Amino acid sequence: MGDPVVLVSGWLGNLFVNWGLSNSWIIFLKTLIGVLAIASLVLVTDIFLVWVERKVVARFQDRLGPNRLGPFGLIQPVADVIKLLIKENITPQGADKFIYNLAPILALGTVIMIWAVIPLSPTAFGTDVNVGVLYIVAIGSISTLGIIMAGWSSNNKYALIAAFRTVAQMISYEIPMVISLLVPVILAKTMGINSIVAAQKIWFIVLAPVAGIIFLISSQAELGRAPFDIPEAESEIVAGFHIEYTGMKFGLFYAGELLHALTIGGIFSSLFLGGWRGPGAEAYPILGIVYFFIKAFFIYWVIMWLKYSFPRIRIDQMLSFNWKFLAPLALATLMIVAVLDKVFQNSPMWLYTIVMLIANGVIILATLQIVHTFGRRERQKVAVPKPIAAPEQGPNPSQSPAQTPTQI
Amino acid sequence: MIPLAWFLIFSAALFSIGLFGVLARKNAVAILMGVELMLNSVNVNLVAFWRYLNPEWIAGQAFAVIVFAVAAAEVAVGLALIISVYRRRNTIVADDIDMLKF
Amino acid sequence: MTPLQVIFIFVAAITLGAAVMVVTTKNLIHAALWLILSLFGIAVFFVILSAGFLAVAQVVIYIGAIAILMIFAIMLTRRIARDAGPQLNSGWIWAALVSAFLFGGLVWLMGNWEGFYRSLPELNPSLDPLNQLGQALVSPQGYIIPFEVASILLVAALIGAIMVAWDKQ
Amino acid sequence: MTTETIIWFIPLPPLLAFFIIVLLTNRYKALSHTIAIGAAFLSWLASMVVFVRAIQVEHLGEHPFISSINWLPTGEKWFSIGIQIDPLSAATLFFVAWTILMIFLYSVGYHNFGQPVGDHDVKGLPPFGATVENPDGHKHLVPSIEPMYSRFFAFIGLFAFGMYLLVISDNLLTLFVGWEIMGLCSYLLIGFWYGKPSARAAMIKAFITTRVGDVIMFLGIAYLYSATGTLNYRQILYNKEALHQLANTESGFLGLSAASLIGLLLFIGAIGKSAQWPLHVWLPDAMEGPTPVSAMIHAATMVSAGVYMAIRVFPLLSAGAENGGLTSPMMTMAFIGSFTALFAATIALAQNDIKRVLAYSTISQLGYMIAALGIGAYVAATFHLITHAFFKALLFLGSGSVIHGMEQGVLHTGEHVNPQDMFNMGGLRKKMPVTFWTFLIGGFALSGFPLVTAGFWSKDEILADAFGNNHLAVFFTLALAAMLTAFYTMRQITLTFLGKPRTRAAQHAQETPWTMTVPLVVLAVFAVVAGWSGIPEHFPLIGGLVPNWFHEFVSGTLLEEIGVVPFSIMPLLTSLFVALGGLLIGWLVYRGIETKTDPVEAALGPVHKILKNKYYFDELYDWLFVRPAFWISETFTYLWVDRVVIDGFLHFIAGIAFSLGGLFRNYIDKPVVNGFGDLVGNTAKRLGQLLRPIQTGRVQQYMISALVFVAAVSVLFYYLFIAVQ
Repeated sequence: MGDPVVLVSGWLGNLFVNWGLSNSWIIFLKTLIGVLAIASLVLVTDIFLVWVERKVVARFQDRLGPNRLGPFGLIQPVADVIKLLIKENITPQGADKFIYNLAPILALGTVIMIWAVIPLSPTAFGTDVNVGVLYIVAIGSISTLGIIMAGWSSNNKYALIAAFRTVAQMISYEIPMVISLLVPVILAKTMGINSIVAAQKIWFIVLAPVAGIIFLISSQAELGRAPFDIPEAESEIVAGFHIEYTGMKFGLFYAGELLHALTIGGIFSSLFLGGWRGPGAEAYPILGIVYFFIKAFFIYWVIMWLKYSFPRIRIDQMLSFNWKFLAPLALATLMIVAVLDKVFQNSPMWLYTIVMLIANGVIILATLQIVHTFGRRERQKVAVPKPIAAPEQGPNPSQSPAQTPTQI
Repeated sequence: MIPLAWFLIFSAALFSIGLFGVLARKNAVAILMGVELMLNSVNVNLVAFWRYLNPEWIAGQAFAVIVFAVAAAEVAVGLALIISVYRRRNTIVADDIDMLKF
Repeated sequence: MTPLQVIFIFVAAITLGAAVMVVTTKNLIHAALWLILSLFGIAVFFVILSAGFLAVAQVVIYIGAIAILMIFAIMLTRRIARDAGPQLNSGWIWAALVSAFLFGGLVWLMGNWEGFYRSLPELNPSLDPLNQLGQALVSPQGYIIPFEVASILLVAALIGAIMVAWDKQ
Repeated sequence: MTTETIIWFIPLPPLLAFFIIVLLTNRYKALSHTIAIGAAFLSWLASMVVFVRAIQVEHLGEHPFISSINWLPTGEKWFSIGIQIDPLSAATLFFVAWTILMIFLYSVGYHNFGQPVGDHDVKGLPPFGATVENPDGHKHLVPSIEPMYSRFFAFIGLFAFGMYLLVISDNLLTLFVGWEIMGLCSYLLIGFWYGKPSARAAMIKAFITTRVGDVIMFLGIAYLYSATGTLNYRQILYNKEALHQLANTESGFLGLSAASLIGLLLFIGAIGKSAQWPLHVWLPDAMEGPTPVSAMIHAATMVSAGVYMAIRVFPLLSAGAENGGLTSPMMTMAFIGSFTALFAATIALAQNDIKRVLAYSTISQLGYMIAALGIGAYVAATFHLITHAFFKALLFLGSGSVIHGMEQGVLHTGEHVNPQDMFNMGGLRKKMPVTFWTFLIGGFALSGFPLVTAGFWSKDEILADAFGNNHLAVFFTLALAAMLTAFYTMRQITLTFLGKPRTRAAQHAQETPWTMTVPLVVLAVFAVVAGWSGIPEHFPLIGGLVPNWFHEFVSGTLLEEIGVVPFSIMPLLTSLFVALGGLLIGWLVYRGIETKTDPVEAALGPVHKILKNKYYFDELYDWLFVRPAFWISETFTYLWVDRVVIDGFLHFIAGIAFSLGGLFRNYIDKPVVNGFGDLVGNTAKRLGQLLRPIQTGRVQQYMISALVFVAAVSVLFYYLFIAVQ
C-alpha cells in the first residue's frame, strides 16, 4: 500500500472500534481528526509562506530578504509570529468588539475551509463534496463577509472605505471567476474536485487555457493583490480594512492573505493543472502530495510575479476591466466550450484536444484583436491635445460683453 | 435518526420568528430580513418533504432553487425601494411611511 | 441520541437563537450578521438533508449576495441604523401573539398528520440528487419553464432595482 | 355627354362655388371670385351647348329634353325632380346664362377688386375709400375694396344656382325650390350692407312682401297637386284631358273653375315675385343692395322668374277660354299688368335717384309682359321678357357704372353729394364715353327707339297683339305707359350724361375699369340684336329680311300653334309716335338744366308730390297692415289673450301642480324617501368614522389585523365544519 493516510485511517478505525464506540461516532471522530490534521498542515505551511513571500519579493526587488535567523532566514517567520503574539491587542474606541474580533477569524478560517475539498493526493483529501467547485465559491463569498465586518467594526473611515472597495471588487470579480470555474466542470462533467482531478488525463489548461487565464486574473483580484490592490492601497487609504488591527489579529489577516494565495494556487492546480497527477502518483499516493504542492507553489509564484510586476490600476479601470472585458470573455468562452464539448464528446481524444486548443486560440486572437482596436481608439481619444490656453487673439473676451453695445 | 417532525417544527418556529420580525420590526431592512427567514423556513420544509416523502422525485429541491431566485429578486427590488424611499423621505421606518393613511 | 441528532439540536438551537436575535436586536448590522448565522445554520440543515447543492447555493446566494446587499443597504441608510430608539413598533405584542398562535397552530395541524413522525427513507444510491436536480431544472419534462421564468424574473428585478434606486442627481 | 346630362349639370357649379367659398376660401378674395366666375362660366358654357342643341331640334316643343328622377315618396307616389328644356326654357336659359355671366364679371370691378383695403371699412357697410400716397407724396382717396368681397360672390353663386334650377326644372315643385332660394338670396343681397338701417328695412320688406305672394302660390301648387296628383309640366300643362278636366271642375270659390283658381293663386305668386301692383312696394327699396344685385336679381332674372312662371303656366291660365275669349285670370292679369305699367311709369317720372327710376321702369315693363300675357300674347310676352332682361340689365349696370364713376369723383373732391341723384350729375358723356353709349343704347331700347333696338320690336309686338285682338283699353294704357317710359328715359339720359356737370364730383367722375365696361358692351350688343330675331314678317320694308324665327321657336312650346297677328299700321304708328315723342319731349324739357329743381315739379304741382311719394302706398300699407298687426300682437294677443286667458289658465294649472308637489314633498319625499336616503348615508358615514382608525397606513398593522382575522376565521371554520364531523 504505502499510503500513510490510509494507514492512519485504518489504525484509527480499529482503535475506536476497540474503544466500543458506535459506528456513527467513529465516523464523527475520524472526520474531526481529519479536519484538525488538514487545518494544522495548512497553518504550518502558512508560516512557511511568510518566508517564501519575503524571500521572493526580495529577489524580485533585487535584494536578499530575510537571511539572519536560521538557514536562509528560515526561522524568521517564527520570530515574526512571536512578535505578533506578544504585541498589544488594541481595540479602537467605538468599535463593535464582537464583530471586530470575529472578522480576523473569518478571514483566516474561510481560507482554511477551502482546503476541505482540495485533494492533496488520491487518498489524502478532506471530503469529496459533489459540489466542490460551488463550495469554493461559497466560501469565497464568506471571506468577503469577513472583510466587510472588519472594515465596519473598526469604526474607521479608511477601513470602511476599504471594505466597500473590497466588497465591490470581490463581488465583481466573482462573476468571471465562477464562470471560468464552470469550464472545467463542463469538461469533467462533474462539480466534485476529486472527480475533476481524476478526469484530467490531459490537463485542462491545455483544453481551456482561456478559462485558466481568466481564473488567474480574477483570483488576483479576489486576493486584492497588485494590480488589483485597491482595497488596501497604502498611498490612498493607509492600509485598508485592517488598519486598526494589531498583534495577532493583524497576523491572522496577514496569514489569511498569504494562505489565500496558496489556496488559489491549489485550486488552480486542481482544476487546470491536474492536481496531484503526475508520474507514479497513482501507484504511490504520497508522490501526489508532492506534485500538488509543486504546482500550487508554482501558481503562487506566478501570483507574486504578477503582484510585484504591475502598478496599481484605478478603481474605474478595475471595474470596467471586469464588466466590459473579463465577464463577456468568460461568458463567450463558457458558451464556446460548452457547445464544442457537446459536439465532440464522442470523438477521439486527440481530435477533441485539438479542437479545444484551436477554439481557445481563436478566442485569444479575437480578443487580442478587439482589445487592440479599442485600445487604439481609446489612446487616440486621449491623444487629442486639449486646448489649454488659447493664444491671445483680439480683445480680451472678458471685456467684450461690455463693449458690444457701443460697437453696435 | 431524525424524524420529519423535527424539521417541520424547526421550520414552523423559524417561520413564526420571521413573521414576528415582519410584523414587529420598525426598520424596513429588518422587515426584509424577517421575510428572508420565512422564505428559508419554507425552503427547509420543501427539502425536508422531498427527502422524507419522495426522494425519487426532485420537485422539492427544484422549488427550493426557484425560491432562491425569487428571494434574490425580492431582496434586490426591496432594497432598491428602501433606498429610494430613504432618499426621498429620509426615513426607512415602516411606520413613518404611512401616506396611505386615512 | 445519535451524533446526527446532537448536531441537529445544536444547529437548530443556534439557528433559532440567531433568528430571534435577528428580529430583536437593536443594532441592524448585528441583525444582519445574526441573519447570516441563521442562514448558515439552514445551509447545514440542507447538508443534513443530503441536499448539498442547495446548501452551497444557500451560502453563495444568501450569505454571499443577499446578506452583503442588506449590509450595504443598512450602511447606506446609516443614520437610521444608529438610531438608538426601540426597534420594535407599538404593535409588537400583537405580532408576538399572532406568531405564537401561528406556531402553535402549525404544530398542532402537523401533529394531526399521519406522516408527522415518518422516518428517513434510504436514498437510492444509483440516483445522484445533484444530477437529478440539474436534469429536472432544464428538461422539458421537468421544470424548464419555472426555471426560465425565474431567470427572467431575476433579470427584471436587476433592471428594476437599478431603475428604482437610480439617483437622478 | 347627352344633352340631358349636361342640363343636369348646369346648376351645379355655382352651388359648389357657394359652398367652396363659404367654407374654404372666404379669406382669399382673388381665389373666391375666380371660383365664382369660373363656375358661372361653366354654367354658361353648358347653357350655350344646350341652347345650340335645342335650336337644332325640330319641333322641340313636342320633343323636349326631359329627364327626371324620383326624389321624395308621398304615399304611393313620388315627388320627382327633373329637367326639361323646351323652347321657352331654352330661350330663358339663353338670356339667364348671358346676364349672369356678365354680372358676375361686372361685380369684380364694381367691388373695386385690385384696390387697397379701406382705411376704416367695416363689414356690413359699403367701402368708404382708402388713402393712398402718390410717388410725389400727395395723399388722396381712392375707392377701396369691398370688405365682404368673397361673401358677395358666394351669395350670387347661390342665387345663380336657384335661377338655373328654376329654369331647367320640369315641375312646379322644383321651380318653387329655386324660386325660394332666389328669395333667400334676394333677402341676403339686398341686406348685403347690413350696417345700413335702410338696407335692413329693405331686406325685411322684400322678404315679407314676396312671402305673401309665395304663400299664395304655394297654396296654388298644393291645390294643383291635390287636383291632378302631379306637378309635372308635361303631365298637366301639355295634357288636354287634364286641362279640360281642371277647366270644368268647380272650385266652389266665387264660381271659378279649378283651373282659374289655381291660375289666379299661382299668378299672385308671380305678382309678388315680379313686383306687380299691389305687391310692387319692395322692388324700389331693394335698390339698397349693390348695383350688380339690382341688375341681376331685380331686373334680369329673379323678377323675370315671376313672369316666366306665369308664361309657363299659361295653358292653365287660358284653360277654358273659347275662341280668343279671355278667362278670368287672364282678365285679371291684363288689368293688373296694364295698370302696373302705367302706374309705375308715372312714379318713375318723379324720381331723382337713378336706380329708383330704373326700378320703377322695371315694374312698368314687367307689367307690360303680364298685360301681354293677359291678352294672350304669349310669344310677345316671352319676347319682351328676353329683350327686357338684356336692356334692363344693361341699364342697371350702366347706372352702376355711373354711380361708381360719381363715387370716384366724390372721393376725389371730398364733396358730400349723393352720387345716385341725377340732379348731381350732368355732362358725364365725355367723362364716361363707354358707359354713355351703352346706356344710350339701353335707354333707347327701353324707350322702343324704332327699328334698331330690341325694345321696339318686342313692345311693338305687344301693342300689335293688343290692337289686333281688340283689347283697346289695354292698348291705350300701354301706349300711354310707353310714352311715359320714353319720356323718363330721356329725362334720365339728359340729366345724367348731357349738358354740363352740375357738381364738382360730376366733373371729376372717371370711366370705370374694363371688368365693368366689357359686360356693358356685350349686353348693349344683345340689347340691339336680340330684337332682330322677332321681326314680324309683314313689317314694312325690312319684314322678311330676317325670318321671324323667335315666334316659330317659342310658340312651339304650346300645344296649339298661336297664329301671328295680322300686320296693322295703327300700332306701328302708335309705337313710333310714343317712342319718338316721349324721347323728344324728355330731351326738350330737361336739356340744359343748371339748377337742381325739376321743371316738371312746377308743372304738375301737387300731383308731382303724389308721384314722388309713390302714391303713398308705403304709408297705406303701413296704416293698413303694419299698424293693425302691431295692435293685434301687442294689445289683443299679448295683453288680452296671452296674459289673461292663456296665462291665467296656465297659472291655474301650475298652482294645482305646485300644491300637489308641496304635498308630495312634505309628506312623502321628505320623511320617507329622504329619511331613508339620509339613514343609509349617515349609517355609512358613521360606520366609516368608526372604521377609520383602522386605516393607519402602516403595512404591518394591516398584516397583523389580517392575520388575526384569518386565525379567527380558521378556528371558527374548524369548529363549525371539521370538528363536527
